[in-house]
Amino acid sequence: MDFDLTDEQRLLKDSVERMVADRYGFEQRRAYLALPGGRDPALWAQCAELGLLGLPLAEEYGGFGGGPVETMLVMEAFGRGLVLEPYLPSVILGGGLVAAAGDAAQKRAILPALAAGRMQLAFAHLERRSRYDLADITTIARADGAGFVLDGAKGVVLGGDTADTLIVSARIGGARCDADGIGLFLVAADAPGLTRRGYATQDGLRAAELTLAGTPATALGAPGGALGVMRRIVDRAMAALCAEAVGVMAAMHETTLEYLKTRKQFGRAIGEFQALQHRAVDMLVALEQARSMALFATVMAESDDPAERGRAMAAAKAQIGRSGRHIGQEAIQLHGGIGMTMEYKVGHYFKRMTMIDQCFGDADTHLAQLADAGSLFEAAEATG
Amino acid sequence: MDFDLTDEQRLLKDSVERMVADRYGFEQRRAYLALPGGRDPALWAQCAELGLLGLPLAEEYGGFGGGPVETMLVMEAFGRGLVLEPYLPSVILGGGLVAAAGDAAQKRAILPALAAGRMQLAFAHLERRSRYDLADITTIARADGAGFVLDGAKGVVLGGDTADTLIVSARIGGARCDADGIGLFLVAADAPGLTRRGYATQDGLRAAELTLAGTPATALGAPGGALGVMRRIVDRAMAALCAEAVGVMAAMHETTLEYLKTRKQFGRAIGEFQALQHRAVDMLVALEQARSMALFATVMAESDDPAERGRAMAAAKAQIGRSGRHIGQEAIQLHGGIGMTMEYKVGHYFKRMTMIDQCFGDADTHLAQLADAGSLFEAAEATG
Amino acid sequence: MDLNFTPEELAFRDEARHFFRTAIPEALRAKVREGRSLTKEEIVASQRILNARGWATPNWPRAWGGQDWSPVQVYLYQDEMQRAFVPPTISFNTTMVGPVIAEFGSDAQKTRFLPRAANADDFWCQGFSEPGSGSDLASLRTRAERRGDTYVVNGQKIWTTLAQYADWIFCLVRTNPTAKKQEGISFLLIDMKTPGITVRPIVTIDGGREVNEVFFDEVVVPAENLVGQENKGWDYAKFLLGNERTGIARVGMSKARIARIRALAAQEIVGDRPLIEDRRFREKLAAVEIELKALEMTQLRVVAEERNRVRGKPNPASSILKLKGSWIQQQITELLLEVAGPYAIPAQGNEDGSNEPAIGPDFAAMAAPGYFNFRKVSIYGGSNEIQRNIIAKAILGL
Amino acid sequence: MDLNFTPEELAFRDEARHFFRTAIPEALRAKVREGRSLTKEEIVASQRILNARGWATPNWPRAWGGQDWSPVQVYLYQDEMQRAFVPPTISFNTTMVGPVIAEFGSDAQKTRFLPRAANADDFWCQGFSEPGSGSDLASLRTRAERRGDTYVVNGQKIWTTLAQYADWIFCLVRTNPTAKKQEGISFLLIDMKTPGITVRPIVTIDGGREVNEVFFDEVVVPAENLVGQENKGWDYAKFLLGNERTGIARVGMSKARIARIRALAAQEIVGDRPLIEDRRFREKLAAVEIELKALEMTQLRVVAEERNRVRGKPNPASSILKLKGSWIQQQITELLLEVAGPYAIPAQGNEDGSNEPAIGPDFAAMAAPGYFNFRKVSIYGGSNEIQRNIIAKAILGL
Repeated sequence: MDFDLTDEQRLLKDSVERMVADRYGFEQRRAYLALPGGRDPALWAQCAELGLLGLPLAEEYGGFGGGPVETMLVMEAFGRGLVLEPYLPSVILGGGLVAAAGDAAQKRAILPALAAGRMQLAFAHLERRSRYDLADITTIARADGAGFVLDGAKGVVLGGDTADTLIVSARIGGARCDADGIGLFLVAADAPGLTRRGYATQDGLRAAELTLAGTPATALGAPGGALGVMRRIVDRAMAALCAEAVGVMAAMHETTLEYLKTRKQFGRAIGEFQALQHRAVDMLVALEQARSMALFATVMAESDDPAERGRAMAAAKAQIGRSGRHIGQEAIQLHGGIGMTMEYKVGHYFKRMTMIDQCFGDADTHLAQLADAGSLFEAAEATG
Repeated sequence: MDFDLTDEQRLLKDSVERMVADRYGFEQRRAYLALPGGRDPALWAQCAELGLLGLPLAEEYGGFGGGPVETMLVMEAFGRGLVLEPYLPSVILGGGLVAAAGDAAQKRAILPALAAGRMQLAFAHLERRSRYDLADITTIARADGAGFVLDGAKGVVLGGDTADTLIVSARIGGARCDADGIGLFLVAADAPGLTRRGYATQDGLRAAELTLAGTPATALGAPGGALGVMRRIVDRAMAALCAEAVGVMAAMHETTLEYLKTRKQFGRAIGEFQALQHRAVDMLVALEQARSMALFATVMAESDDPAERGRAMAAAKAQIGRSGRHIGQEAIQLHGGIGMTMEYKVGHYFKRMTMIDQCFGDADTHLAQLADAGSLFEAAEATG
Repeated sequence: MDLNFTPEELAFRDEARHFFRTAIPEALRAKVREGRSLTKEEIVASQRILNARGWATPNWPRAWGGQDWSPVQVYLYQDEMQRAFVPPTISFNTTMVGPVIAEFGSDAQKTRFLPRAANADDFWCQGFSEPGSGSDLASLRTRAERRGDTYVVNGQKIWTTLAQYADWIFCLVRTNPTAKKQEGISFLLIDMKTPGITVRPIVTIDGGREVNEVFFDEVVVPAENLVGQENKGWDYAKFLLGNERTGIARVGMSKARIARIRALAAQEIVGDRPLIEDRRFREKLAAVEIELKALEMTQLRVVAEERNRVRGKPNPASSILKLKGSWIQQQITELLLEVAGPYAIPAQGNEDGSNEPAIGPDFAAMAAPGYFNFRKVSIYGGSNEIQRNIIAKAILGL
Repeated sequence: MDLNFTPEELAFRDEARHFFRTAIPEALRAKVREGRSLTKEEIVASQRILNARGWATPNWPRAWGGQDWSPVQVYLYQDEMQRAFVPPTISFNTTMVGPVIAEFGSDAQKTRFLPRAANADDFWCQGFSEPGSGSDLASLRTRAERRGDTYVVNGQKIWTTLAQYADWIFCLVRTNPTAKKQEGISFLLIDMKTPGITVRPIVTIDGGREVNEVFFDEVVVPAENLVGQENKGWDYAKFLLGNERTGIARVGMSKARIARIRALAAQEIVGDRPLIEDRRFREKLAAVEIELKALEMTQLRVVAEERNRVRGKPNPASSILKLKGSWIQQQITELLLEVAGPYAIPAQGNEDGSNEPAIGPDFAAMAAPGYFNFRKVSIYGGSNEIQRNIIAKAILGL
């Protein structure tokens, strides 16, 4: 067991943190949000230059073969900076799905472009009623010559407003929540019959609603049994989100400490009041527990045992959700009025944290899943 | 709406509080606990003299016709004193069942004796597997001439070690958890085939395990449909327990405040530390919420609508359980080591509070019941 | 002791219930129900309907349009008003400056201001907090200097709710900078149109514009606008804060919001069943309902004690109502967030007149903004930390 | 970064797992599992089995029987020992007085005391707290006056765990009453058989006798029993308290207790189904497991940092382990209480040799006493309030 970073990992961490420090000051970020599309395309190019967009991809596709630890380092730094780039939807989800499900030609066509920043992906899985169930799909794919046509609607497609290619989950068979009969399909952003309505999300990121009406599509790999790969890549995305959340929480905690040390009331810094000190301590404990579970999620993200991996991700996401809500609410409360304003940074972190909880299942949803899935601990009795 | 006590109620409150103050000092109580049977029979006689044993009974049976408010006043004072007398099992449960289910002759035979302190009752409903379900009964009643014989076992019969007559729930038909087929039976303490094993409970009260092997018994009223009356009287007992719990919690809170004001560390009273002040405030809030719900239980205890009454009792018991656990744990914590000792009063309150939660369903059990039973609030939309 | 309402009280409740649900337009109540912001015109229109019946200011002295209701009636009025999602009256008018002027103002002030405040002809706002004076309100520094028949005001206020709508502001200002901090403060009424006043909006994290900064630069105020005595303003502020505190728990509104969540959760399908059939969700709802029922009883206990209370003297029990009431209100916003699920994520306008169809279910648009916005209820009006300090001192004697 | 154990570490874990489950008699482990008190003989017997293998004092210097294990090995040793319900070694011997003597004691003290402490030939107890000195430990007043070659000790200690079993007590005593409070304290070893020592039991709310008062009346102690320098005792106490803090979270024990609750809940029938099938109960169990898994990872992070840590210097992260670890331990006792249900109510003896059959299910007898007893874990060894003060100061800089 070894918690130390390798030299390469340390370099990566430093360069991402430097980019975030240089380019993601509060006022800079505010300026990006005011741009059309809510972000500065130059930063995406910079991510490509730093090698971040190909980080988790295999070297043969222009990637760096990075694993969950590398992703964790990037995402935690992004969390601290409240980075607006669609890294999670395009690189982690989109790139992950193509690498895992695509055939050789698809990988060659898409992944190098993704790594170079020439192409952006998004994963359209959610529907009006599906909430957090990846198998709850009513969008239909019908074979049409060599390809498919899709009919249906997808919602809250993260990064979906500017993606060049959308990866859409759809049914080639089975009933609404069946595990079987699901395929993944590539849809070009300018495909006929595709309408998309892009919008900002509560935390300043972007998403889109899609409608598909006889929209031509290509199957990503062989359609039918895609649920397993969807789960695997979404689990990986959840681990990444947990790492991002740790960055967000750490920033909220630091900001709160700074405020406690500088804000004066009744003739002294409010951080001298013991009741507030103890609450800052409880925030720290929640943060450390969250950091530990983000590490756990990182360790388990590539497990080949879907049940074990599922338990770990449910546990991590639940912990992140609880710690995040606790830390976020306390951060606002301890700041008082100023924390409620858009002019001050803590509220932006609070909003991002809240949206992370709404992504891929909130804390209680995952708690319920874990409760049904058995114990997190293997039985020691097995040996000896 | 009027929260004021009547003159009679105020008199009752004063006299019970006086008795508790005079006779239930910490050292006095400790002395009672050391007696055989764990209490002083003289106090039971004093309860009879004060009219407490007949308080909720009709005047024609030597009672005073008191209602839930009167019971609340007595029980809250008993809670403050950690009174050891089997008032709940004998008067509230036992007397309540006889008055509600018995025929005229049974009432005449039992209730005046109960009011006068000449007879003690207990209600044997619980079995090894029944937990908090009053209908979960396997004890069998078979008709035998004019009477019945009972076979089975009953557990944790509160006050069951010294009761003269036991009221036993048993099946004349139906399967284990069926609502129908349940009867109540009077069993004399010296009946053949009855074995009882008396013991102290964790909070210093008394209970007993019973085994019934061909034990002769008399039906209390017509057997078969007793579940409704059992629920009604147990609901009444829960309201009484809630009131007792408020007395226990109030005493814990006061004791804690007293300790915070007198205990010195780091050169000052620990009550000057803001973190502890705020926790004492949160205890108060929990206490006031519990007091409010005990009042609500009192108001609803005699409702003729079993569903409405059931929701109210579930809500009250859940609140009492949660507030009680919070206040109890904080009382111990804020006392530190001394709170963990039998030499100091707060731990005794803590133990009683814990046992109240284990009686007739703990907080989460009642929360789950309420969740299944619908809203606590009537719809305002009904009118206008 | 009889904890049931009397037949008279029940009749009053039904009358109020009927009035609120028929006299106040459904469109207005729908906006409150959905948690959307009201325009100034809507707020004023609603208050005028109430005032036409004498129900905008029931807590005022009879001579100035009050109702002499029993505490129970006041409670029922508030409860039914909230449960019907009636837009609240402008609290600065009806529960703050109005009662202060009625108690401490001159006859001229009463005649000039009270009827207009009741009818929302003047829209008032409150100038108490300052950037350096939040919880420690008495450390405020906005200065009012006496020059002849006028005061000249310089300084800055912050968190001024709805200043953008306001015609008048009542301010705490420092008139004696050398006295101890509570003793040099006066209570001044200032016309918002006076030259030298600048209002700067503060956008809150829900995207709303509720609060503002208000700057005073050589603002000349006639001395006749001083309420009561110079340097006694702190007493009037305490009177104001101690007034009308039972409504602070907002029990009626929370009941209505829970009922709405039940209805929404019955429509929201998870897998093959409505969310309301999910036991975990129902238990969370039940847990909040229990606390709310307890708070309602606590509030009734406080109401019952109102009879014996000195008017204007703060009742520390109101701090308990504020603590628990704010917690419950915030919990309810979290439940709504859960009902919205991933459809809480899109940012949708809170404004009227958008032609875009809603993304996801209609209610979802306000789920996250409501959650964000309601973090304020444990901050504004005396933070929960200040409430705990008050209780520790005033009730527990610590 | 590689968060998996190495093959060598896994092999060590399996070796430990096997040893603890075969070498320590099942009857002893069953008593720990059930939460019953051990006799002195049982504690001593268990420690001697460990010591025979050199596993009673792995944390000691190699020269005095330590193991030079890596922090990961120490962690695995503790985890497996706790998961197997092995009776803990006498912590006063192995993690308190032993390391202090090894670090600061004279050679004569080392030779005399260390081997006997390792083998439980001497049973030690700790004389730190006093009635007036709980959280404010440094305000202690027990006085040791130098008279020739001896100290004469007068005063009183409290909360002295297992003093009734002890052969020796290590005490903080005041040797300079005029110095600042931390600076006049010495660390003294006292034979419990010395005349003038009286032990008075304190019965705790679980009915157990774990703690005592110890009175010192003109107790004469040879000066050679002073550890280190006079008036430097506070430094040694800090060393002692900063030592061996990763085990404080008791993660292994909590894992084992949760596994036991799962097994019991599978047997306990509610209505027609085992309690473990109740979703609400399972969610509570899952919630505790998540916190425990997170704490395990937190502990491993602290363990990984141990390599770079100065020996004996308190690591404030251990306060986090203590806070969360105690909370989890207490939650688990509440879950057991829930499994026991109404059969938690009877008071049944915690002693051996009762001939009475259990009332209700076997495990239920210790459910309430366990809940009562474990309230101590957030009080003893530095209350959670003190831990929060430490973190606020040492980590947060507040």
